[in-house]
Amino acid sequence: MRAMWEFFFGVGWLATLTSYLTITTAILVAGSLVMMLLTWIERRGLGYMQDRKGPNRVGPFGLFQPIAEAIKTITKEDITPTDADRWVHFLAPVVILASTVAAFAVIPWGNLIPVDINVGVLYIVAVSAVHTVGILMAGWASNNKFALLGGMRGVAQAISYEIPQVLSLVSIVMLVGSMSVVDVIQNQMDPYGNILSWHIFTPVGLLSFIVFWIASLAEGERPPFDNPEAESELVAGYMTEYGGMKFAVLFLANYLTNFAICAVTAGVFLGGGNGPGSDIPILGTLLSVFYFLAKSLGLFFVMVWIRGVVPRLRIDELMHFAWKFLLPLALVNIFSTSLWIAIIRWGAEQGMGIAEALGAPGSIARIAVAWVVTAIINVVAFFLVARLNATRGVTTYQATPTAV
Amino acid sequence: MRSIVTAMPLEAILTVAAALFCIGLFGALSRRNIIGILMGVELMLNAVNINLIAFWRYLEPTNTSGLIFAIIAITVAAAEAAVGLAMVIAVYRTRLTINADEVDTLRG
Amino acid sequence: MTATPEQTTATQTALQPVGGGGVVVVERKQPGQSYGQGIAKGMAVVIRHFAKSFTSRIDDKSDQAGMFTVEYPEERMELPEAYRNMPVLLYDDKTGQELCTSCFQCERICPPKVIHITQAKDPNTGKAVPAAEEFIIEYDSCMSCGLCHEICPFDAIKMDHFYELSTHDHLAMDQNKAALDRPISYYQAIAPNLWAAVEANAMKKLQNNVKRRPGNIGVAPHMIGKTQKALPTAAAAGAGAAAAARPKTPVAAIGKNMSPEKVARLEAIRAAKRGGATMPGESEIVAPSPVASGESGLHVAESQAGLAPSPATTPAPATGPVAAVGQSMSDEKKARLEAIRAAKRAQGGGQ
Amino acid sequence: MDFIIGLIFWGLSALILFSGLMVVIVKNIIHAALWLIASFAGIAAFYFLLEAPYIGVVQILVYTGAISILMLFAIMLTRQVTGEGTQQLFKRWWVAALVAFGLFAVVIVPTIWFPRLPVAERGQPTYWPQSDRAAASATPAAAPAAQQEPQPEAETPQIAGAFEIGRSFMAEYLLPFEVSSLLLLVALIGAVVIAYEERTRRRRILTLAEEAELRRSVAGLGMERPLQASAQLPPGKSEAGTAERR
Repeated sequence: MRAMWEFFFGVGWLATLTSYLTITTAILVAGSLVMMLLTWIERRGLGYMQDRKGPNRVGPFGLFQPIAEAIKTITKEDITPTDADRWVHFLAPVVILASTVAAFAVIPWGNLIPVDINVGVLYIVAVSAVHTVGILMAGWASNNKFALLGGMRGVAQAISYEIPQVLSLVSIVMLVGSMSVVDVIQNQMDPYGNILSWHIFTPVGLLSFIVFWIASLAEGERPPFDNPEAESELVAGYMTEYGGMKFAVLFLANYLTNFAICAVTAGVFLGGGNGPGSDIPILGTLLSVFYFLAKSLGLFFVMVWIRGVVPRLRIDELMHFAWKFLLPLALVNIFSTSLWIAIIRWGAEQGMGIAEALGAPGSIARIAVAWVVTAIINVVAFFLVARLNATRGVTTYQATPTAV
Repeated sequence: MRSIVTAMPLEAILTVAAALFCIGLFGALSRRNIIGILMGVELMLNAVNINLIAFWRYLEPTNTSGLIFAIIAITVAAAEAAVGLAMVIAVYRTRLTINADEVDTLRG
Repeated sequence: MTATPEQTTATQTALQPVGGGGVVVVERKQPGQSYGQGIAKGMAVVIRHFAKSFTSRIDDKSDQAGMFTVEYPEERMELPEAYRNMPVLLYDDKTGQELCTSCFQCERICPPKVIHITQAKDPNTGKAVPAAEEFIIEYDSCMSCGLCHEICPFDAIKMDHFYELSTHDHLAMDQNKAALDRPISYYQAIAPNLWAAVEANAMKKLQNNVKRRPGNIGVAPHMIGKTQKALPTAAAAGAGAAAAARPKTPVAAIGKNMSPEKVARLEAIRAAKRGGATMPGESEIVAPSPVASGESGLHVAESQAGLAPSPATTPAPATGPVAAVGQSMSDEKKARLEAIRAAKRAQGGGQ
Repeated sequence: MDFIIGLIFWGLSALILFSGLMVVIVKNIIHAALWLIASFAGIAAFYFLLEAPYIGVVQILVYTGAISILMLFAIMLTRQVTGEGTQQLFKRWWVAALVAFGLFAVVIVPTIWFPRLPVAERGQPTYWPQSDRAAASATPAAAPAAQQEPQPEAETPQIAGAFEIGRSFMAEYLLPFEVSSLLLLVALIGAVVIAYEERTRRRRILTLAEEAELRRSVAGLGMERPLQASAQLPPGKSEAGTAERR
C-alpha cells in the first residue's frame, strides 16, 4: 500500500499518512459491517434457539434490519441528563469505542495484516482493558445509581477476568516464543494443511482456550457475564442514561469487542486464516480471509449459543469463578506448558538429559510423551479445581420465621 | 529508517519530561487531597520513566538496561499506588476525611 | 451473622428453630458434583431446538420443539369456532330478512352500553313491529364480552371472527345496521357447528315475528331491491331452514328438502298454535294471573327463552299443559308457567 | 516522515503537559483522575513513538487500565467526589508553584544550553557503535559526537524489544526481577492488610432476634443505640437480607 502511494505521489510522509489512513478506514468500515452482521446472527440465531424466527422482514432474511435500526438510532434525540457531568458523559462512549477499535490495529484478517508489532497479543489485552475506564466514566457521569452500579460491576468484573485472560495467553506465548500475532498464527501453520497443528488440539492449548474463552466472555460482557448491564436488576447498567447516537456507539463498541474477542481466539487457538490453500499467492489471501471470517463468526455463534443456554451469574459467583476456578487453571496450565516445552524441545544443555532418550527434539516419541504428561496434569487439575470449588452436602440458609 | 531519533533532539523529550515532573511536583506539594498528592507522585514517576526510555532510545537502543529500569520503576509505582490507596481508605475509615492537613495526629 | 453457626449440621431437619430468638435454619440440598455436565446437557438441548426450528413446525400444542411462529400478514392462525371478536347482525341470504326483532335484550345486557336500537314502526298503522329500524354498535367501546350473543333469543346477533379493525378514526368505528348485516351463510361458514345447533333449536321462533313486518321493514338495507324478487322464489322452492320462516301460509312453508323429523316438528308447532287459537277467551282470563303479574318482564323473558328453544321436548297440545310442567316444580311455579303458556297460545292464535 | 514524527511528538507533548496541568489544578478530583488517565495514555503513545512498544503496552496495562481505575475506586470509596465548596489546594500553593517552577528552570538550563550527551547530530544514526561502546563506557566523558561515523542503515543493530527484555530478566537482571516480584507480593499483602475491614466492625444487617436482643440490652444498660447498624434499620425489614450462605 505504502509503496503504491510512494509510486504515485513520491512524497514520503504523505504516502505514509495516506496509506495508514486508508487501512484505518478499511478496518473501520469492515468492522461496522461485521458488527451489523453480528447483530443479525445473534438475533436470528437466538430466535431459532427459542423456536421462533428472528427479524426477517427488512431485506432478504432480515439482513437489512441492522441498517434500519441504525437509521432509527441516529434520528433519535440526543439526551444528556440535567445533573450529568456533560463532558465525561459525552466522552465515555468515545473512550469505549476508541479502546475497542484500537485492538483491531493488530488483528490480522487472514493474510491481511494491518500492523505487526512484536507485542501484539499483549497489546490487544492492554488496549481492550482501557474500556473499563470508559465504563466507569459512563457510570459515574450519568449521575444515576443504576448506571454507577453497572459501571462499578463492569470494572470489577473486567479487572478480575483480565488476570486469567492474560495468564492463559502466557501459555501460548511460551509455546510460540513471541508475542506477535503473526508469529502465533505462523506457529500453527502445518506444511501438510493439517488442522491438528492448531493450538486448540494440544492439551495445553485446549485448557488455555477454555480459560481464555470464558474470561473473554466476561471481558466482553457477554451473557452469562452481562452483569454490568443486567436488565432485570440495573435497567441497562452503565448505558441507562444513554440514548440516540451515543447509545449506538456503545452498542457498536460492545459488538466490536465481541468480534475482536472472536477474532483473537480464532487467531490464537484456531490458526487464524490458515486452512487448505491459504498459502496460494492471491487466491490464498481471499481464502484466508474467508477462513478467518468463518472461524470468527463460528466462534460468535458459540457465544450466542452460550447466551441461549446459561442464565446470568450472580455477582459474587462471578468473582468466585474468576479467582477460584479460572486463575488456578491458568497457573497450572503455565506449568504444564513449561513441561511441554521442556519435553519436546530441550536437550542436555538445558538440563533435560532424560528427554534425550526419547529422540531428537521434536520427534514423535517426545511429542507423544509431552501429550500424555500435559493431558494428565491438565485433566487432573480441572477435576481437582472443580471438586474444590463445588459446594457439597447441605447448604443452610438462616431466616426468621416471617421470611420462611 | 526514519524514527524519532532523526526527527527530534533528545533535549526536546527531556524538556517535556522535566516539565511533567515539575507539574507533578507542584501537584504533590499543593493538593490537600491525599489522592491528589498520589496523582502528583504518579506524574513525577511517569516523567522519570519518559527520561529513562528517552535515554535508552537515544544512547543505548541495543541494550535492555533502560527498559528494565523503566519496568522496575513501573512495578514500584504500582506497588506504591496500591499501598498508598489502601492507606487512604484506612485513613478515611478512621478520620472520615482524606485531606492531608486534617490528618495531623499519629494516633490511629 | 448467625449467633450459633455450629448448630447447623447435616442431620438437622429443615425449619428447626435455633436458639430462643425464633431463627430457623433452612436447608437446601445441593445437586451432586458436576464437572460441566449440566452446561453440556443444556447446550445439547438448545442446539436441538435450533436445528428443529429449521425443519419442523409446532402444530400440536404438545410438541416440544419446532418453529411456532406464524408470520401474521401472510399466514394466519386457524381461529376456533367459538372465537369472538365483535358482534354482527344476521340476515337471511335469500330474502334479506333480518333475524333481529328489536327485543332490546342485547341493549339492556350490554356492559359498556354500546348497543343502540331503534324499533321499526309500521308506516301505515304507526304500531311497533318486531324489527330494527336502526341498530348501532360502537365498536371502539365494545369489550367483546359476547353477552349480547348469549342473550339474543332469536340468534340474530352473533360474534364475528374479523379482527383487523385498527383505525385512526374512532367515530368511524360506530357501526350501523348496514355495516353490521351479515348473511347467515357467512356465519355458517365461520362457525358451522354452532350454526347447526342454532338451526336445530331456534329457527322457528322467527316465523311469527317476520310475519308481522310489513313492506321492507326488517330487511337488510342492501338487500331491499332484491327482496321482492327473492320472496316468491323462496316461497316456491322453500329451500333452506330460514326460508321456512318466510311464507305467508304456514302449510306452504314446509319445504321438500326438509328432513322428516323437522317437518313433523313444524307440524306439531303449527298444530299447537291452531289449537291455541281455538280458545282465545280462556287465555284472556288466565293471563293476568296474580302470580305472574308480580314478576318483572325480564323474568318472563327468561322463562320463555328457557322453554322456547326446545321444541322437540315441547309436548303436543293434546296432552294438555299440565304434562309439560316438570314434576319437581313447585306449585307456584307451575301456576306461573301455565299462565305464560296460556298467554302465548292466545297471542299466537290471534295472528 | 520527520515532519509527521515532529507533529506527533508535539501533539503528544501538548496532550501530556496539558492533561498533567489539569490533574493538578482541576477542582473535581474525579476529573483530575480522568485527566491523569489522559496523561498516561499520552505517555504510552510517547513510548510507542520512542520505539519501546513493550513499555508502551505495559504503561497502558498498568497505568491506564489498573492504577487509574484503582484511584477512581479509592475516590469513590472515600466519597470526596466533587470539590465544590471545599478548598482543593493549600493556602500557600504559590510556594509550591515557585518551587516547581524553580526546579524546572534549574533543570532546563543545562539541558538546553549545555548538551554534553553523546547524542549525534540530527539526521544521523545516534546509537553508539558496538566497537565504540567499550571505549565509551570506559571513558564516558570522552565520547564526542563528532567522532562517530555515520553508519549505513543495513548495519543498524536491532532495537531491543520484548524478546531481549525477557532474555535479560532471566539472565543478568534476575535479581532485580525477583526483588520486584517480592515487592509486588509484599505490596499485595500490605494493601490487603491495611485496607481490610474486620468483619465484626462492618456495618451489618441484624436479624429480628438480634435486634430484639440488642434492644433489650440497650434498655437494660440505659443507653442509646450503641450500634450504628440498628439505627439504619426499618423495623421488620431485616430478615430478607439476612439469609447468609455458608
